Amino acid sequence: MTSTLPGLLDTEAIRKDFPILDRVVHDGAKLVYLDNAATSQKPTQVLDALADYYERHNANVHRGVHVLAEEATALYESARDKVAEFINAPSRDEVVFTKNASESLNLVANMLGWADEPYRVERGTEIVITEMEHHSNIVPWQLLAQRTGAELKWFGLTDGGRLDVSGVDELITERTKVVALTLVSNIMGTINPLEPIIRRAQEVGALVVVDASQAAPHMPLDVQDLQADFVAFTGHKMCGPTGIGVLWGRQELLEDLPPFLGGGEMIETVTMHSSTYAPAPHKFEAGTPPVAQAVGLGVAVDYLSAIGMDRIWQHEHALTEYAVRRLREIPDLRIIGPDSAEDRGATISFTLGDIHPHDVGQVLDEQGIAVRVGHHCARPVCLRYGIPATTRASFYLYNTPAEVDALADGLEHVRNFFA
Amino acid sequence: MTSTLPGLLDTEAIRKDFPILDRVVHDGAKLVYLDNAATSQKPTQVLDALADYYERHNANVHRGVHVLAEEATALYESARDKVAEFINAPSRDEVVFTKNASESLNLVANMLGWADEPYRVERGTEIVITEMEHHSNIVPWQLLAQRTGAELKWFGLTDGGRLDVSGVDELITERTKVVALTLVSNIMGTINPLEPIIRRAQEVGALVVVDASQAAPHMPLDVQDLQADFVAFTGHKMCGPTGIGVLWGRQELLEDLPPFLGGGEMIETVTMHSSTYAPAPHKFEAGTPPVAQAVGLGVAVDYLSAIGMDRIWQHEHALTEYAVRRLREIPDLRIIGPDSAEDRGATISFTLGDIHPHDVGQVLDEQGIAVRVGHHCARPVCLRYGIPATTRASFYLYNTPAEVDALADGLEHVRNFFA
Amino acid sequence: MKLDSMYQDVILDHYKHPHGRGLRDGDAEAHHTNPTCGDEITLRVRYDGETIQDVSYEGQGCSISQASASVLNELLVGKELPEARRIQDTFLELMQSKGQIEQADIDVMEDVLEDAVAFAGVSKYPARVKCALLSWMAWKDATAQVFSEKERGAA
Amino acid sequence: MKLDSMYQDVILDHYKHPHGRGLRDGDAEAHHTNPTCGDEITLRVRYDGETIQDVSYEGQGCSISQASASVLNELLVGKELPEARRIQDTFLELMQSKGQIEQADIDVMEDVLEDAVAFAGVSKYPARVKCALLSWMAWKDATAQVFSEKERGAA
Ligand SMILES: Cc1ncc(COP(=O)(O)O)c(C=O)c1O
Ligand SMILES: Cc1ncc(COP(=O)(O)O)c(C=O)c1O
Repeated sequence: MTSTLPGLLDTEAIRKDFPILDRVVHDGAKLVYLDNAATSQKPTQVLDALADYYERHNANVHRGVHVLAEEATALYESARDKVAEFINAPSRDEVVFTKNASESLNLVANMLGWADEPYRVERGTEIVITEMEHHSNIVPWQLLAQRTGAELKWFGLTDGGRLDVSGVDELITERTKVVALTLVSNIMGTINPLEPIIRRAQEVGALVVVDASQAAPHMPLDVQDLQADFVAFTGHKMCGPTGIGVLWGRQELLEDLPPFLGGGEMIETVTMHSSTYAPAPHKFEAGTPPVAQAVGLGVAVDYLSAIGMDRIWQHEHALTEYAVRRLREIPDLRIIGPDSAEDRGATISFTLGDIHPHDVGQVLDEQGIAVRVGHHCARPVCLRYGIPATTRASFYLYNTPAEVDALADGLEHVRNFFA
Repeated sequence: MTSTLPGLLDTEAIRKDFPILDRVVHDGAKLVYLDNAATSQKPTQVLDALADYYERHNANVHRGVHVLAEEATALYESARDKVAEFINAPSRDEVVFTKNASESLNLVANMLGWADEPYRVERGTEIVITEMEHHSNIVPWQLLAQRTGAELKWFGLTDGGRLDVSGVDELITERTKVVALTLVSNIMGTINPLEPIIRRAQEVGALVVVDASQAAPHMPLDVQDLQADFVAFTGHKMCGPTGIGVLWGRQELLEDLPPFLGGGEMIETVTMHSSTYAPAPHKFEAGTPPVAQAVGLGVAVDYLSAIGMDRIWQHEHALTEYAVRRLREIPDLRIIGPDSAEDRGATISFTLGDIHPHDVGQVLDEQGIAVRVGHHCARPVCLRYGIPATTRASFYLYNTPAEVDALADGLEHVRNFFA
Repeated sequence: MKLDSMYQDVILDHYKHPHGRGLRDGDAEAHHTNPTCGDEITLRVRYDGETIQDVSYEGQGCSISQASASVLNELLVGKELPEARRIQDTFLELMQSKGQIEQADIDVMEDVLEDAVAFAGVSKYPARVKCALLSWMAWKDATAQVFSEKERGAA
Repeated sequence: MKLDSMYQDVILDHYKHPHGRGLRDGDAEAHHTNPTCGDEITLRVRYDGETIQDVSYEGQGCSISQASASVLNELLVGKELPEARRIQDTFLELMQSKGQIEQADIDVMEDVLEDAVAFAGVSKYPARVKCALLSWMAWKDATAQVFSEKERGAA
């Protein structure tokens, strides 16, 4: 039955690139890695690029006339080109490397707190987010609101796990300076309709910050199509190393807005009395950047592009359709979020009767099945649906229908165990 | 003559751990890597640890019940133990992982800007730094001063490249909230006498932030001996990967001070209305941390400790003594900074007649000798000594007296070339 | 199956049939959460001098945290404070043993811990140790409140 | 030796004996720096209509940036603006060629660039390309000021 799923990738070939997928855990269980929304595994292509960087080219970037420094700089900057192309950025200078998506989002929040008019967030202005944001797209705005006196507002959720955009005109007002929201929910997989929100934001002159952490790894991402002002995502979820994130921002904004971290690399000239700043993206890259990690991310996007983001998306969609079907057969299983494969990514959260997710995850782990349990850094979603936590399975390009079956069978075993 | 230098390490053995040192550049020149103050090379032990992490244990940390998540968390947290031990921190919870030293320093500056009394930096208070700081320890404080209205003051330099501490009692006053200074200058190699400064800061109740970026890689560092409140350093200069830095802070300060970046991992509980924060160090580690990089840094400090930080220090001291001697023989060469090996690290800046450092560096590079040229992110030092830039050679545990000779011979060649 | 070492029948029993669950009057209350998994407990203690009259609690969490609260209630109610502290210390020691503890030592602990030795298997799972300790930390906290208030009252 | 391709005698000559160095009166001034190495230049232009009357400059920097300013002075003074722009574009093209340009193309460029073709070798060294372009960027900037002011005056 599973072999007939349409749109699947050649996972047999792909899995050869990911040595960790051959791991055997707990004395004999084959690893079934379904925790991709937390972090993805890395192909050998990326690991080889890291090793090659350190073994042959490692140097600090931008400031050297020697060979290694020139090579390292060229590698680092060509990673920027690759990422710019991957998201169809109008200019490479719009791609800022950070340490993760959280830093990218905090960077924007801080810039807006220190900005001049018309961008400045301050008392009397409003920040709009949603109830399904990852904590990394909630807490920076809470901090900004606390520190400036601005008001924090949010879109709520429907019972079916969708963003409730019915009140968009009342939520986003002339006082709104910034709207920050996720493209894909990291807990429910929901894909949000950004268009009406961005249209309204543009009407009132508010900036739009899109958290694409769960989108960039899984679907084609075109920042020009998106029409947002800032887009944040993180390398480790898209086959890249840990320690590298991206902030894309519209050029004139990056030019106008003040710096965030101060230090080496981000300056033009420094005296003890004052400093001037380098043009973007360097203005936002204080200190020695995560050079090797950027290089690794560049190879990761090459890897993904070679397979094709639309094909990856189709593969995940097929798996999701199958997984939703299998999960709905399990008694007492309740999907938290959209319970079909429509307009959703390959991340599925659920509860299983009154068995606590911690227990579900533990018994699955014993069978080699790695899922995540808890509030997934999106506690307000759990509060919204009156549950303490969920079990979350999330798929990626290397997952197979057989692994969906393993999950479904594993859940039956969990039910029996706690029966 | 060189074989008689006392205190040298067995560089022949050590160099086997650093594959990049065998590189040949420019069709035939053997690499002589003397740009260690910019970044160090990495031993295979560290590279193997990175590969092993990604190939066997990679997962997101802290939130999983599955095997990989537990292994990754254990590896990440044991890196914290290793770093804590390396700097003799009273508690592992005082070690915060950042992306680099620049972030560590910005973190402190931002915390103090948002802190409550008695730590709060605001109008009417003072920040004291020095004229020999790296831009990463200047710009964050300039930004803080601009944004809060606090006054920025600094220790000047003597003609001999030392900190002029004669005015310590007038510079550090009852209004001073924070004193930030480097332990070792990244441009002149000068080791600063922290004791009188810290004593005075304690007298007036100011916090002391030590930038140990150029100290941690090269000498034993004991944060308890140091008696500072915060100590920052960076992984890539001490045999670790790029993308990882450290901030050590006294526990009660980390507890009392507000968070910096908001996001996943750093919270205790989140509602849409407000959040509470996890205890330190997690409070300061928003988002997915640089997991692999922390693991790599842990192995790097193991590597350095196995050799012994005091032995590394002796080795570098011997090389420095020899290098100063050889450089002083070169006509028209002027050392910027201490011109002996006393109280200085293995970083030597100089000018060579009126040959611009860029040209010096280029002609050295052609011979395979990698040095750095420019203002080394310490432009105020260049202004202070009335020079546009310097050429800087900096040594590490794998450098040899023969490489000092190569530098000296190379500089003769530079002189002839531009004669 | 290795899992059985964690999910001992004793634990599953306590989970399904918890002792003394529900919030009743007390001298002090503590609310503890485990941010990694969202487990929460609100726990009250009632003392008569140094004798534990009641430990009542309410919360949500996994089998381990729920069972552990139930075991705590069963073990501590009626005990004198010093004895209760000894039990808590022993339990902490067991949970921090990373599954490395000898069966002989476990047998010795059993005299003190009774049913709670069943948690030995949990100590192998770092993520779950926090679950098992949640109610014990809340008890410690609530107890500290009671006696620091008494001291302040006395001073 | 490969270095010789960068440090052509022409370049070293200009470095040691710069043309038109020093700041003189001008219609506009631009100050450019190269933050990576601290090179600085202050450059003034004086126009008579569209004819470049003078390019004067002062600054500190390496042989490449100094020689490039000297060559710029030699090449541009006396030229009409459109011709000067063509020279600047050609120089930019040469510098961005990453050392990949064919000798035949260089020969063609030589008609436009004269001494400045000697910088072909510099294009192989990314860190030095900025040095070579520093004065040219300052010239472009100062010139833009002059003509945007004229336009504003005319408008
Ligand atoms: C003294 C000093 N402080 C701070 C830094 C900044 O370190 P990083 O670039 O890793 O943030 C450096 C090195 O660049 C340094 O030498
Ligand atoms: C939707 C979303 N936003 C932001 C983040 C934060 O990413 P990082 O932890 O890499 O900063 C994540 C993942 O953790 C996420 O899923």
